[in-house]
Amino acid sequence: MRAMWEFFFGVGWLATLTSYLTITTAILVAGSLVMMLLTWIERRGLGYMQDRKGPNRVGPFGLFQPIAEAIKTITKEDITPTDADRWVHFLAPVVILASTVAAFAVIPWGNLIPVDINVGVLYIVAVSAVHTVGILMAGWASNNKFALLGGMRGVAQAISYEIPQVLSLVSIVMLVGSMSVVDVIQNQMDPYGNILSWHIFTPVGLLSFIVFWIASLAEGERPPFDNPEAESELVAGYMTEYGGMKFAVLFLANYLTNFAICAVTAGVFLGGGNGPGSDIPILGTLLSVFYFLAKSLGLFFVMVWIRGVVPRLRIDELMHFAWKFLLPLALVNIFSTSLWIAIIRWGAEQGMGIAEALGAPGSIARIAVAWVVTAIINVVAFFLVARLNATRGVTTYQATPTAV
Amino acid sequence: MTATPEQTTATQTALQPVGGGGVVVVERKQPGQSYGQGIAKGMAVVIRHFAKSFTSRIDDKSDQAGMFTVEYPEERMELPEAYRNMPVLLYDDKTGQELCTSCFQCERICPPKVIHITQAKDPNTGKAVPAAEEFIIEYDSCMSCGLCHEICPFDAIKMDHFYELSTHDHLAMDQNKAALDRPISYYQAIAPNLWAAVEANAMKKLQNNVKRRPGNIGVAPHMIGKTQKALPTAAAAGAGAAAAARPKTPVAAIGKNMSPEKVARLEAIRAAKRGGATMPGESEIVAPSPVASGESGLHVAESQAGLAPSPATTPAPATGPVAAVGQSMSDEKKARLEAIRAAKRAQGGGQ
Amino acid sequence: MLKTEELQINIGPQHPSTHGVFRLMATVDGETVVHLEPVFGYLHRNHEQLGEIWTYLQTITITDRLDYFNSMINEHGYCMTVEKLASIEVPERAEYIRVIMSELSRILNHAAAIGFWLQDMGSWGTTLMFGFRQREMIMDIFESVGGSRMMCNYMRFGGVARDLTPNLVEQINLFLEGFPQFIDDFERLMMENEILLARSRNVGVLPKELAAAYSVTGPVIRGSGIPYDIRRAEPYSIYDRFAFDIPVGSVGDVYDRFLVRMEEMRQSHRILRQAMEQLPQASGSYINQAYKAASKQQGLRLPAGEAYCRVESPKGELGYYIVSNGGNSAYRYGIRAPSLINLTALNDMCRGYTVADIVVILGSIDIVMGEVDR
Amino acid sequence: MPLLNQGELRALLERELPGALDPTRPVNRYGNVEATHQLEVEDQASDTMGDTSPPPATGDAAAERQADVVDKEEPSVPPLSQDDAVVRAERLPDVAAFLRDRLGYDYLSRVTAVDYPAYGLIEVVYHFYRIEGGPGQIVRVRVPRDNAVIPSITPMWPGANLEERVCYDLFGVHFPGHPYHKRIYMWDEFEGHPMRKDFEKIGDSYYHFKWKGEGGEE
Repeated sequence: MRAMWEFFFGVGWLATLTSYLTITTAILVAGSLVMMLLTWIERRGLGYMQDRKGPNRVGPFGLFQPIAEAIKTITKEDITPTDADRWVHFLAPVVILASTVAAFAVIPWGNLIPVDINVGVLYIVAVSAVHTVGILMAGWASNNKFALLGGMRGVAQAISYEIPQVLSLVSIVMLVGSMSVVDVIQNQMDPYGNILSWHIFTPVGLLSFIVFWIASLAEGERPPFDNPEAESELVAGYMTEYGGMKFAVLFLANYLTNFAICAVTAGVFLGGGNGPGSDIPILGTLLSVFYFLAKSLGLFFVMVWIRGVVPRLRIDELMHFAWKFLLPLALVNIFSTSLWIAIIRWGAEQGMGIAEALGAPGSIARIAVAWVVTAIINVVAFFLVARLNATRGVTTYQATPTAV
Repeated sequence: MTATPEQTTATQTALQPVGGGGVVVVERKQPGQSYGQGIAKGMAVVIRHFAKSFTSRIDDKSDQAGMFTVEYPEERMELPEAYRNMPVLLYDDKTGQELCTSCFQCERICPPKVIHITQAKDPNTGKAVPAAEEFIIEYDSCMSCGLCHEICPFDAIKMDHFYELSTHDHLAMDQNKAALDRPISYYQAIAPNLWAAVEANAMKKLQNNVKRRPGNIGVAPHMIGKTQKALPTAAAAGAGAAAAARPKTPVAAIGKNMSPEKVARLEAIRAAKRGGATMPGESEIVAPSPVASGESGLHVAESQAGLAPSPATTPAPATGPVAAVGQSMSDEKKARLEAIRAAKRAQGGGQ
Repeated sequence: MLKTEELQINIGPQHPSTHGVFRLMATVDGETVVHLEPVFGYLHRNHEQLGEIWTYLQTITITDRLDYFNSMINEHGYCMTVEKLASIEVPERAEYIRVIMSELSRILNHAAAIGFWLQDMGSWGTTLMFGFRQREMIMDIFESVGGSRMMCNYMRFGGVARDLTPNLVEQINLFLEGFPQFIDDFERLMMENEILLARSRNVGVLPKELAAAYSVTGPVIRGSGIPYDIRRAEPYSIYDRFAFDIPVGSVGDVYDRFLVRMEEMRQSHRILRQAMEQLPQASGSYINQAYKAASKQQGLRLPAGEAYCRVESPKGELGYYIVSNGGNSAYRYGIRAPSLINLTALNDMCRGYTVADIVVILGSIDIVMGEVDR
Repeated sequence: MPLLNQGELRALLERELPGALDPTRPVNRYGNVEATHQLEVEDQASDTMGDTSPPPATGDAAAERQADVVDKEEPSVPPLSQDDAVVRAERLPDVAAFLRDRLGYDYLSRVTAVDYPAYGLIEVVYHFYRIEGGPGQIVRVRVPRDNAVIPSITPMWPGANLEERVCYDLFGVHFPGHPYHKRIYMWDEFEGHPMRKDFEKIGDSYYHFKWKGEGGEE
């Protein structure tokens, strides 16, 4: 990218600047186009799941509906509630959107890689933590009780689900050895390109996929974890006092977060971008982008599917679920990943003499043994934690009956 | 989930039903054994519906999955015969004679009191004639309960199947006789069996009523010119000519039991109509052809177009200056309204 | 100790899940409810005085607007009270048609109520859409019988306004054929859903002895374990000819009420099956011939005296109390609205639970504001 | 528990709770009823003997009704029922407790107030039923219209809470001892009780709206 611009300007720093600009505009444009596609998938998909058609009036199959919505939200009056904290109210959507878009810097679209930094995964998780600050700002600044409650819930939920999310990524990073997202995808690239090499198909990868997926559902406030913006009880949670342009920004940020989550999941667990024929020079990049988008939108459809089925978790049950179900699973998963690595890669000098008997590092026998060991540990852990949670259950309140 | 029928406490014995069946304790799902299968089952159901809604449509009442949407303006649900939305008056296609003999039954039974009838007078003898001079229904507060349809002894007022009534002008909703008339063939098209049941009785009563109606009294306004059969009575020609021109000042009918407020209210509506009467195009409203209910344009839509001043055209003269007078307003309210109405008329006239 | 202060939240009158214009002033400590105070009157239109101004026939049209989900059952109750006072005899076929329409209305109400309740709980309308599909099918039947989908104005004193045509009977049978599959589908979708169990188990518990004292009725009292159903306690019309069970809960929480409503839909289907088989074929006897003409109905004058009749509406015990002075309209026309009385226990059920639970508990009581505010 | 009819109930109450029953003098069609509280209410004041004209329902609606219902002679006043147990106001809680604990009527279905301006009193009707089923019992309390005070049974029967508030709001019957004695439907500053027969009806204000709505300035 930089070489191309250098040819035009011949001046070093100007070329770098322009190349950065082109990449960011490309990401922003592609991001919002995909966001529009996501809203369309959500409304049409949910419609068909409920035996009804989704929007089909604006454009063929309702494809221009998101555009109509964008125009509507942008032209709506943009009010700031009286004696609300004006600047914080204005800045909240900016903070939320900024943190979401920043995460796209590292996500490769198939073979097109915006930038490849060697702490890619850590960067994604760090940037998405800023998202929580934005929610609290929005909740607090709207001077509305429902918004305050929504904001508080949003923060509590985001913090308590970041930890299992990060820990599940730790086991993948251990597996791959490097934190760069590109290396993670590379690790799943098998010489003869079969899909069995994806992370999701190893027991370790599967459990971390489950934990990561559920935790990021909560991170992106998707049902069953859409407490911060709970329609039925908090009217619209922290978004209650936002209208017009600011609501459009919040809405865009919400869907971009969901897309980022699907993209990261596709990349880390489903080998984003690589599939049969993705390594041919020119056509390959196109194919890889197609694979990447197919996987991400497929995962988004699963999000919509879950939205069509499950009711919302109460905020305290949500906390129990995070700390008492996901976190232990993530820790157990890290333990079983270490076993997996020890069995497959280590030899005598690392003190794993007995593994030598099974053959050279990375041999089929070793992989099989590793498979069996980690599968047993993970399955036992899953049922044990589920049983423990069920018996002690959620604390129930017993109301004291008095006349009203 | 089969509920296990079992008798619980002794109280059930007193509840022993004649027809059989007892008390069933619903079976609660035991907590703890499920690891997400419940959600998985739910997702299976939803994805089955997702797939089926592409392939099949729900047509009859027994299938349970498939596309259910009826795209309204293009596809329409066909309405059952008994469907009732707004009352309309019937008149005979051939002779144009309206079935209504202004017996005031429907006015009396109407719960929200929206029907106003004035009995027609024979212009030369001044005697009451079994026909309606003015028949006004305020469509905006009629709740389509159908009681008028049931009580009318002459089957003159029937419930229509027309529901596209939206308008932004209350006044346009005061439907006078010209707008309410429908040919019998139209009602026969939308409700064949209902009409067949009452046709014989209705037509017999119409015949002997027509005999007592001189001239064009009972004829639907827009059918006055077009009646094929010449009226038998000799006076028809003379009276016909007089009545042909639109009745200039409607004769103040003395209703059998008109309470003062009702007279005032009628006066107000008539004033409103007179204000609107000068509208071009209002009187030549062609009766809708007896075609499926969807297409039959309600006069309010057409006359409404004439009345409502669309911004683009030149400022049409003010629509009816005043609406119905308060049904049971105390006197000083009426006096004040009278003063304001006069002011409005002056302002309206000046334009 | 950290000084915390309670928050006063206004849920309603304009709120997505108060099922109408109903306001709850909730005092909340953090997310836990300390005290709830319901505020009524936003939809009050003095329905009872209308009944005293209009004649008995005209009042039928406004009884549809009480609990606008079950216009058929409202009319059934009102007509029975007037018939009891005027001692009008109702022919067999009319009784069967009335029971069929009431039970269809019960299925309609429960399908919609469960849909709304799950919508309050956060499931994005899937169950609501499935429930509404059943409601649409039943409303088509009401439309072809009564003339309008919700405000049917179908029942008259001594019977019903219009007879069941053969293709209508066939329409009802078709609906009954497809209904069990809907219920199984509905249960598979929601019954074992872990999140629904977590959200509704041991939430909004109304203990058995308190339920009787609060004189709540319908699925709320049956959910608490008391088998009180007027179709069985004081059988009216011809309900004593049908074999059906009364579903009863054991704990009295929100989950039990959900299960009771699901089971009641099955029982209504059972009653409908039996009623359709035993439907007498006498053609003209859809109404007592003496009162067939509308003018007879309009001119009906009840002897001086009073009557109180109770009907089992899906929301609870719907009672009509008419005092007549021998004239053409009631001297006093009073209604016992089940939704209003069921709300007395709301504060007691919600105390100690979180804001999210208030909405779920209110949904499980299933109120309709037309009936509460009258 | 044996099912009782009204006569047996009255006899039982007479025996068990002396002084609970309201000593109702034989009331002719338009006669008066001795005030329940032995207040010095002159008989003449509430005596409408001989005055057979209907309660003067003021406002245009009455005239409206006259005009509309053709064959309706003026509305007479329904006679007060004799055979039910008519209880004195202050003994109501005891009778209610008696009914629930001793006779097993543990379910209060309905509390209704009925206004009889012709007799100068408001009658509050309580319907009691049994949870196991079967016919119920009716208990009546008659209080003078100007100060209608009945001790509240909400402490014993929480279910009567909202019903009593409706009676207070629409009929003006006060229930001392009620935990939340406020209007239920009307806003608190509303004067008057709408369901009383002598409440001035302002007719159908819809037409004003309709007229005002068309830009006519009031």
